[in-house]
Amino acid sequence: MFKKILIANRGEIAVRIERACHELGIMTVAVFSDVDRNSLHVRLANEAYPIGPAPSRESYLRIDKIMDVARRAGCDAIHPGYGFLAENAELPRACADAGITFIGPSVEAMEAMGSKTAGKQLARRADVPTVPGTDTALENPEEVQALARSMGYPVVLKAVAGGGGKGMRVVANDAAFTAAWRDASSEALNAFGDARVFLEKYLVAPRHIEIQIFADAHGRVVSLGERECSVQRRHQKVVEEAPSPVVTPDLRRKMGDAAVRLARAGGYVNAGTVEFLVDAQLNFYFLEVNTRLQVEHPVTEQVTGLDLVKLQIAIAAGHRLPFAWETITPRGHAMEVRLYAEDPDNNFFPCPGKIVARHAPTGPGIRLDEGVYEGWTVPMEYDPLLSKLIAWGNSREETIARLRRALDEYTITGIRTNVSLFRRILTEPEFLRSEIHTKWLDDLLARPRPAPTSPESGIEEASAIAAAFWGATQTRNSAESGPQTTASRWKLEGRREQLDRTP
Amino acid sequence: MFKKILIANRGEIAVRIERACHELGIMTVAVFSDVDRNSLHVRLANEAYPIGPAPSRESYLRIDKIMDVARRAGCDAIHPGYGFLAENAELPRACADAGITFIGPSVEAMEAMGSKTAGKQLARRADVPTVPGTDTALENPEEVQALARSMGYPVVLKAVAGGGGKGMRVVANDAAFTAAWRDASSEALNAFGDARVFLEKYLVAPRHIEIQIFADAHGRVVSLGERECSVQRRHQKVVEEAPSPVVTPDLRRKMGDAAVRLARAGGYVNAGTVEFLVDAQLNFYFLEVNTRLQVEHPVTEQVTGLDLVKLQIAIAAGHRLPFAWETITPRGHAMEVRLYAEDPDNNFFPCPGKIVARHAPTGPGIRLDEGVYEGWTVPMEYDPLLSKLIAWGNSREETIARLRRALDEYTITGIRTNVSLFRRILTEPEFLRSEIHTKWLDDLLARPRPAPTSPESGIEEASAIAAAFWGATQTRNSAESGPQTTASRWKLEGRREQLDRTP
Amino acid sequence: MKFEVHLTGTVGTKTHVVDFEEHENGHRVTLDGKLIDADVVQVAANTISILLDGKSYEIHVTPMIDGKLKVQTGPEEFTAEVQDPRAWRGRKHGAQEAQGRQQVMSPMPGKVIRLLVNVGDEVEAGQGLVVVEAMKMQNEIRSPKKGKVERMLVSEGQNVNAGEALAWVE
Amino acid sequence: MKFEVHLTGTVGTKTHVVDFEEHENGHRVTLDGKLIDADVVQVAANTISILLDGKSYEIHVTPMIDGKLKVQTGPEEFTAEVQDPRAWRGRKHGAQEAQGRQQVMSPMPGKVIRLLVNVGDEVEAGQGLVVVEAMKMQNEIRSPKKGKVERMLVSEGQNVNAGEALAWVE
Repeated sequence: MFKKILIANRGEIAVRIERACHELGIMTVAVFSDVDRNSLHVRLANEAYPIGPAPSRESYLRIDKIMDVARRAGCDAIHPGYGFLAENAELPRACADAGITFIGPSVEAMEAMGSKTAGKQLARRADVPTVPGTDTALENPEEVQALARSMGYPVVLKAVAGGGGKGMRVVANDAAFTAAWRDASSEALNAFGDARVFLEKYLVAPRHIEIQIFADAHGRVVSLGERECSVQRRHQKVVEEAPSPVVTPDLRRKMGDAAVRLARAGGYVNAGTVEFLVDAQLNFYFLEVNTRLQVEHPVTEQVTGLDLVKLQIAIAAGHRLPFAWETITPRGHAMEVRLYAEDPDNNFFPCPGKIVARHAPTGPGIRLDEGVYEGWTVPMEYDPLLSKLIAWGNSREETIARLRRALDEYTITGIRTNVSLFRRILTEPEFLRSEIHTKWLDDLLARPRPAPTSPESGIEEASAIAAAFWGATQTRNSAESGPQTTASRWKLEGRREQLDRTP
Repeated sequence: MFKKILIANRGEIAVRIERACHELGIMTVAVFSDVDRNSLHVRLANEAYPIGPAPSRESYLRIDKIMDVARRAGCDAIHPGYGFLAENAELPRACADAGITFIGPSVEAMEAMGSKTAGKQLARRADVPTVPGTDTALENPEEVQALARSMGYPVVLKAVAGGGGKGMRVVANDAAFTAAWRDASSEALNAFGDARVFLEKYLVAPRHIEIQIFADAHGRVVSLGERECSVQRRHQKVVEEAPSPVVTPDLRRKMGDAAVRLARAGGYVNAGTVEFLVDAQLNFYFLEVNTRLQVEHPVTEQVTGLDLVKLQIAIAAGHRLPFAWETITPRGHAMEVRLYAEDPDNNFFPCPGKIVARHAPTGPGIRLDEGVYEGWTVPMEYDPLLSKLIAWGNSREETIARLRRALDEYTITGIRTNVSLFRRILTEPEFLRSEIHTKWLDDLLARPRPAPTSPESGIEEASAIAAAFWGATQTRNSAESGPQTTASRWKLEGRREQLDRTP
Repeated sequence: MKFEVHLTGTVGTKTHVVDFEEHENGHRVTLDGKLIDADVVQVAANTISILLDGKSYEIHVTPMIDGKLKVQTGPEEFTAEVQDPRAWRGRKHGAQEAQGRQQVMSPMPGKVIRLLVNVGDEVEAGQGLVVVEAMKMQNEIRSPKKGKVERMLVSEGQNVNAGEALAWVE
Repeated sequence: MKFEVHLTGTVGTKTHVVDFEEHENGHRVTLDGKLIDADVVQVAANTISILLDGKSYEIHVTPMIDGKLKVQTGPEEFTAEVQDPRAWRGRKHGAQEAQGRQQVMSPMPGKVIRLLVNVGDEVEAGQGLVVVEAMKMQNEIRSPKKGKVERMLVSEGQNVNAGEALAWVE
């Protein structure tokens, strides 16, 4: 087993990986940019080294700096997490050169399956159903437009190197094609340094359902079941669950087998996710392969009881998948919501800043994967994901009830978060019936909100009192100098004892 | 189902019960003493009412005040939690008079099984093996001493009304009897207002293993398996786990059947725990029944997936236990440690006070049941239990590794805690092999600590730097007025940016 | 101490008068002229716990750039404007512009990098008073009203917390 | 700024000299005369994060009743006595009694209910200086040395935080 692992990432996933390592008795090495010195992944690591300024290109995307740290610190493996360099074949290549194990698939498998077009070709060969479209990137817009016409609108343009909806455009009709092509290409260029896009038939209101696979270096490949990820805002998953309410045992077997066939065809090793679109008739179409750990991996962990990160490490160390894992039966239901530092009332604009106060929910069925703490300042330079709140329950209903309960307990002040978005989603009748698709949330948010109702009696009064009380403490404090949080708290203590005795 | 439940308790268990209620859509009513106004169970409740001064006898033990709140607030049920009034038959009696449902057993069952002596008689009738001794309290010391002689030392004296080791004395030989009798009786009187004690044969080095049972009002009684609670400090459980490493499927069935027989014999309804002593030959002896939810119930929840508090509420509402529950198969392994505000270096003296800073562990396999938050002052008047840290894993080894990892992450400053005790227990070879018994921890703590070794290089240097750094900020701060925490943090931010650039 | 609170929610703006009145055995809270049973505690930064007739509310108060307060409790959210008690004489109701002595607060923790006015200066509503830098962004804190700078409570280079008073405009 | 730190652990007491030295591009940290690569940040109250030659340490510093510090990191725990830099001339090594100007800190958050001495008073080692009340308990904060009260930093009725300086004894 490895002695020391470098985690080439930051935020909650770096913390998640450090935890797995520490539980395995493996030393952890963190890397950090200038604005991440105080971040939790640095505090929890055994070692931590600076790798440059805040912008990712100058730090977290700098393979040279990361390999340099790995050598200096004497690491025998590197875990890339997700995002940043996780799907960049240059990192495993550099690892191979340095004689350091990359915790993930081989360079070849990553290239064979990572890009959307290559993945699609592989899927065809492996007899995995795919969405009609072009396998290869086409340089010439006119040519692509002709194809789109013959295929029939709506179609979708996607970046070859893409992910997370960047460089992706849905084209409703022929007139909109040229603009969409331009936008997709330039966005792809900015996001991935690769302007190439390809064409696909656009499925109306499909579900996004993905299969978690694991393959060891000894030829065994297993499916750990599906995740339902249809609740997306602008192609970004925001709520994920397992199992999917619509997947039947038969469909689960079919999708699992297809995913395993694909992995075998690509000579894939370690953790991977095969994403499918599923239409109303429960036909499934290959979408793409993510050759890495997924943000939403915890929902699979909660229902299978497996620790996917430890599993990744074991496989990278050459261990075999025990046959028992093939017979894993999911238990209960798990659901994850992604809490972001963004303002749902202001078009989900990112709201970094200092976390002034914070109270996190705990208790039965609640898991929190996060990289934040009270007093920490959320940097503006990175993805504003604060925490992943994951609930488990015996039924989907219990799981949702626990999520709601936990969201009610979760308080974070100083920055805005998207908690209210989940309060809403988790009470929407369509969501509760799981009548959802990849556009469902965007449609919901586009709909006019139901007419506002007066808050239940008491809330307004209490709010007025709180505002006045705040004013009172401020007035008192303004007489003094220095920061006041602590001071006012003390004063209030005094005041409280008196208020208690109010008739 | 109930509309509004009063929780006649405080601290982590009150919070735990509120969470279950909120997940069921039931309104919660908290009660609080003067020192608990800021406590988490008050903040999280839908309603909260003061019931008097800090001392329990004037607040949390005042049935009249609690019933008064229940009536005023229109509650249709009361949950007693554990401790305080949980095993006082006067509360269910008062509930019956007020037409409010008591979430727990009937008055009769509580009296028939609650007291150690009555429980023992019942056990004999139900053909459940018991430890040799007197069934009834004996008033006359000489008489008891004679019995002790005939039975042979060591023997143990226990308070009839007792629990948690109060009013309990082990008597090694005849000479020690009189003093032990005096101490046990007076301690029992102070603790429970009932001086009566009884006599039992004292088993050497037994394990404490208990069975969680559930019974509905329709005659069904099920066992949810055992909990291993042998790690105790002065008869107080500090580490609990499920399943027990020594319990075989056959023994599990036998103990479960015995517990169910006992519950049937007592006409028991709702959640209960039958405690057994198990000797080296795996013979088990009935110890006592706890007619309430146990502190350590979460370990059973983690392996069965059931929510025992919700189950209690459902049964109290007259629901049936579905037959499926009889076939519950535990999954993986769960372990709980009880974090107390006490000083392990100073004879575990309670250390209440203000929690200045706090960082709680989260992530895979970790559950925290607690009633504390940063900035809250732990009152000196009550049990100093801060949090129950519970880990789940696929194996006992993974569970212990996760507990260790979580304990390393758990930081709490401003007060002392017993975290270091668990760091030690979780690395003791005997514990890892589960070669433990109810005296194991006391013996361990009595043993001379292994010779101190110098800390690994770096730790001492870092500590010296931290101390000097603290001194530096203090010196700087002392020039200013007002509390300094925030101010110094800001200064350090400034300093940090510079330090980062240190060669 | 009497406060007028203009509370704006999804269903419009309402005005409440809250009075924290000292008396022999502590404080009494009066809301819109009625003495009420309210127990008010700040339990954490920006977090106020209120027991109102037994109902437990947890309310988060966050000052905003314009000196108003964002007041949140669970799903409900209001914007509150709190009128300083000393500005009690002769204000017009429902006026567009803040009335009386206004306290200008920092909406975020940060560092005061520039004072734009001095005590005694006449300022327009919306005129910048102080520049607070946070997360590499400079935020100009503006006057909520036309009036005179009565007090500057911070100096350049000073670090301030969210909600800390910066100046008074009379 | 130079500090002498007497660090007492399970294996006895060692003394280290730590120097935080300003220079053009920031601070340099010298430990026992050697310039070291140390990055020091306070990340939370009582919690200091140190990167020492890349190793990450999280250290909790808690002032104690006697003005000494409890220094904890993971399983390791030390008692530290920090010598004020201004007391640099002519101290004897390993002296039993604290030397030089001593800063007396409050070991817990609480309220100053009584001042027992005035500036200028001569005090004995162990003599009470201030009474701080916390959790209904009155704690007399004593002088770590024989000397003269040079400064009283708090007044009666004032609330203090853990680690807040109360007085200086020269």
